[in-house]
Amino acid sequence: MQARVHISLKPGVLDPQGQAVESALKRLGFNGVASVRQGKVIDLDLKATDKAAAKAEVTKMCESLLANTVMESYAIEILG
Amino acid sequence: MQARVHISLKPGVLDPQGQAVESALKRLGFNGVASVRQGKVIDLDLKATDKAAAKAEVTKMCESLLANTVMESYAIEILG
Amino acid sequence: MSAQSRPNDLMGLSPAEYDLACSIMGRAPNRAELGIFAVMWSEHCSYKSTRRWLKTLPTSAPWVLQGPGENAGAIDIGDGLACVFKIESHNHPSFIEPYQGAATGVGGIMRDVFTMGARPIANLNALRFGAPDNPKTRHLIAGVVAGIGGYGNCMGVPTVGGEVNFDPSYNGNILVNAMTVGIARTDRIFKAGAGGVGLPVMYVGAKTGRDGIHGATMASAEFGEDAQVQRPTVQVGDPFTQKLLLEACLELMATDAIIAIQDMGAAGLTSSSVEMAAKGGVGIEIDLDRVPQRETGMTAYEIMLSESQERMLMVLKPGREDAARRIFAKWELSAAVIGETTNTGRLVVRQHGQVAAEVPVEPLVDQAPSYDRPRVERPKPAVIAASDVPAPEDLRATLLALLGSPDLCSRRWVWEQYDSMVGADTLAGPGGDAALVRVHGTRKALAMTTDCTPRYVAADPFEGGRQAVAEAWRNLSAVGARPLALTNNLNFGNPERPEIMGELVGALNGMAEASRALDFPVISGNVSLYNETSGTAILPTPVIGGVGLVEDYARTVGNGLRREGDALVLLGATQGWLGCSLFQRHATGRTTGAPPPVDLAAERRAGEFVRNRIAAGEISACHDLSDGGLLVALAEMALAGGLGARIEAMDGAIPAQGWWFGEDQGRYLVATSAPDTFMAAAKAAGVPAQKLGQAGGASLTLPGTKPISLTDLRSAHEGWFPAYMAAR
Amino acid sequence: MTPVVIVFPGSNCDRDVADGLAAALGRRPQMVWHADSEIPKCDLIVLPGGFSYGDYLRSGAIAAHSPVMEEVKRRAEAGVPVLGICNGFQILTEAGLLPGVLLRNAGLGFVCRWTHLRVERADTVFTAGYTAGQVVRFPVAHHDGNFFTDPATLKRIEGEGQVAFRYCTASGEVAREANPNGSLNNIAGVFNEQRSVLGLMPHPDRAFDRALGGEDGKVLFRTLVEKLAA
Ligand SMILES: Nc1ncnc2c1ncn2[C@@H]1O[C@H](COP(=O)(O)OP(=O)(O)O)[C@@H](O)[C@H]1O
Ligand SMILES: [Mg+2]
Repeated sequence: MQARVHISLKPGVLDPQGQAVESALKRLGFNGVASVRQGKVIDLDLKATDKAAAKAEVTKMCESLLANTVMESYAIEILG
Repeated sequence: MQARVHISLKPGVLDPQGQAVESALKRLGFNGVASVRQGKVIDLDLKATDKAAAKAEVTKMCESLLANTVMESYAIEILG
Repeated sequence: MSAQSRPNDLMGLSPAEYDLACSIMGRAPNRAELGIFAVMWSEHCSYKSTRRWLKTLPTSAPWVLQGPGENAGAIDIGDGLACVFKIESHNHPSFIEPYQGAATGVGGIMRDVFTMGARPIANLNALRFGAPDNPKTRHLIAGVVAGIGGYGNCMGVPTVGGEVNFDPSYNGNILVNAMTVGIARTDRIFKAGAGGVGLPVMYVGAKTGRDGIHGATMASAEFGEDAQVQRPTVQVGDPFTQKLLLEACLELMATDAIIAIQDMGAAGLTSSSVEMAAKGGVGIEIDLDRVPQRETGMTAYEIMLSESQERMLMVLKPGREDAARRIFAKWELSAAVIGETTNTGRLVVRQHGQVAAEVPVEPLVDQAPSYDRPRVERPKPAVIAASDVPAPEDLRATLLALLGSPDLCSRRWVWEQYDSMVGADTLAGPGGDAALVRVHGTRKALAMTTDCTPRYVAADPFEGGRQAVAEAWRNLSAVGARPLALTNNLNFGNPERPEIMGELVGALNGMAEASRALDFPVISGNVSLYNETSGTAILPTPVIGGVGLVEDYARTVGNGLRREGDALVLLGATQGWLGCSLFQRHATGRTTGAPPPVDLAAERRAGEFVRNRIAAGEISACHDLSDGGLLVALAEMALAGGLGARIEAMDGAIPAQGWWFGEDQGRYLVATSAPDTFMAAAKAAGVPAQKLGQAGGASLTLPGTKPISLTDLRSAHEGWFPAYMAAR
Repeated sequence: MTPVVIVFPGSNCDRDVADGLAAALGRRPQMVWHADSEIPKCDLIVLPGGFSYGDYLRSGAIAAHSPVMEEVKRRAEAGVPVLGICNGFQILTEAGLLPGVLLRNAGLGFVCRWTHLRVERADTVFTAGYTAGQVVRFPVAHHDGNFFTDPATLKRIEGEGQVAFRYCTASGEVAREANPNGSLNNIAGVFNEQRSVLGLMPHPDRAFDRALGGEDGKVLFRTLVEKLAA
């Protein structure tokens, strides 16, 4: 079973990477860019075969390791 | 218009970050993890109002800056 | 004022403090005003528990240009140059988010130094972690080390030294103390006082967001079990922006545009504007609508208390605004005139055309609370005889175990993650007694070190305070530098507990005595209190950051044995002191008894002697004796130089364990090719000296044991850290 | 000989490299700001180490698109030698002037230490002062120095002799334990096909003074000055 975790900075937390990309894009002439935020995506290949169990397990992984919930939020997608 | 770009390492490219996450998860007792790959996600807020135009623009951004196609592939989602 | 009329949330002020704020205001403060009082009167900004004690530290010497009271201290190093330095803690944020907490700590202290007009030339860091077997320790080490490197490396400032200790008392409260050393021209040192009225106040650097609001008050509160839940937004550092800020500020400082400058650190715009006004004896008026913001809808309270990083406040000469704007635009940084100095003596904050806060500056600063908190001194521990600690059965095994222990093993895993060489002036990076960084383009070098032995301070705060200062002084002397001044970071528990206050005052008194006796004044520092988790305090940890000067860097030495046949001489008196020693812990599992006392007069004699002999070129390697005593020092010298040694002499009057592992103070082990003249000189200088043997071979040969190969020593010494971290 | 050093906003070895060149040349090289689209007449362009634009996104990626790089590419195509050290190497790969990419170090952490390098060929304007197979010592200090490319490209650059330096042991053995970052075939530096562009992760600019621990880097700067003066 495949799971995908999106980790993004919570709103309001400074995102220097996103800012740097935003100004680089603007310098390159992409003037249609209003704002950029950068996050991480973690693709997991799981042995679990049950969707709900997989989701529960990945949630635990996020809480204990993958995200620091002080500044990051996460979203889990079970791709099946 | 919101666009999301997923940037992931091409198959065959070593992913030390993913590997480190994988072994950390295993050490924490998550034995159901078969493999982990880590990628980037870039969320763009665009002024464009047309989906096709937005997609074309973001493709250009990916080719010129956001991805290094020697090692990375990208996927674009226009979220509307 | 009656309890009913006080708001529920006093933002950390005590009821009495709140009432005082009301009487200063002549009315109840609004939310923004209360926030201003709360941060300015927090422990972090007001030093209310320590102010009266800090005043007792010696702070002057002919070479001191700036003592405590500005963003950093400064000393004269000749040729029209000043060395500017300070240490600062970022303990709580680093526990919550180790990477960002440590990174922004490093960013903050560098800002303090370049605010003074100095280009940072080196960083150091003093770290304390919990027990290695605590489940959080690895993760915290990994994050903190990466964060320190991440920020310093990107700024292009070499990280050249520091220390790492482990103790269970830091399990829930690690210490991350960062020190920066910089160089300025003596005639271009910048200060915070905004002298003059009607002058433009300019904001420069990164935009303001809702980062770390109330960080200053958090740094002044104890951690409870719910720390994970209650924490405020973490500050994220942007070292790239700060690199730009550094270059832009130095470029502007080279002109005559700046009258005063103050970084926005703890308590952000509030403390920077209040400090500039108070030091300049003026009022200040700012319009928050003009503050560059990266979020919308921020309240006055939020803007005033935001701890967004990489920002500065400056008072400019009228008419120089455009020149400043041009420089900041070149570096792609925000710059905006947000107000001006006034003759009202008040801080007036406007937003949306209305007065959002108005506070009289002088009483806010001068009437800040200062407490003489009750304190108790702990009884002095008994002195333990060396013979009361069991002798090692196997010297070789004991040495290997000590060298391979978390306390004494190599910190290479840590410092290889720091760029210690950027700038091409690092003459001696991590791994020596003190780091040496060349003053660019000259023959001069600055020596720098951080030191503290918390187990000594815990056993006897006064002796431990003296020892920390003496050890820093000794480390500088050991490379051949003349120690000039120190900065200190007082990391203690909750000062409202009399035994903690007793520790703090004891340590401070000890520090004061030692710095006076060694002519080693205190020019800057920082206090971090409430380092407790659920009522258990950390070991008292007054970290000393010392700086010394070498006139000609050719006349310095390292601690590695390099010359076959050189005689090894032990300087200083050995009694075999095992109380509170690492050997005692190894042998018995505990440290008890009195820590080794420091004889400050003997310390000074030995240090001056060593320095003179190094300058005379008579010493080829030198190492001070500290944790683990003589045998550990000898092994470290052998490993550093890749050359073994044979020891023949041993003092028969001292039990073997005391001789090899005693932590008697004021001692050095040196290698010299002319032992006879050297011994005679030591005698003339009144410094005890004993010839022990000579350098050579690929192992350590000690009386009565099989040779211990350097290969075995090295794998013990280098093995622990990487193996421990790999098990993450 | 007229070298220029390109300065990006986050460069931090620009002074180190300028000092190295100045010691060999007897005068300071000219510094060119990244936002300039003109480069004065010169016969060597150096891209120094540092964190050009904070190294956000990917090391060197944003810098590779700065205004000055268009001109650097034109000059390189016209045959002007270009030297990229550390972040400069990363920029050159991102700009397409050198093959491959520099991935995150295999150990994940930043690594700063002295390394031994084997000089692969001595018939270039950069390396003529060394002998082929010679072992030199330069420090590395980087987070992304793990040289990677697809197998076909690797085969090509090996076949064409485009490898400039390899991490090795003190005795010159190209061994795994001598590799600080996991780079393919222990590659520490590569040339373009014409061998007029060199990128390397280790810092010759930190190895030109015995007081700093070594001076093997001096030779590289001195050779450039001699060769290009001729
Ligand atoms: N333990 C100490 N010993 C001497 N001076 C100290 C100590 N703690 C703080 N100081 C001095 O008090 C002043 C204010 O410190 P601090 O608020 O930490 O500065 P900043 O706001 O620049 O971070 C500084 O000049 C600092 O050097
Ligand atoms: Mg300050």
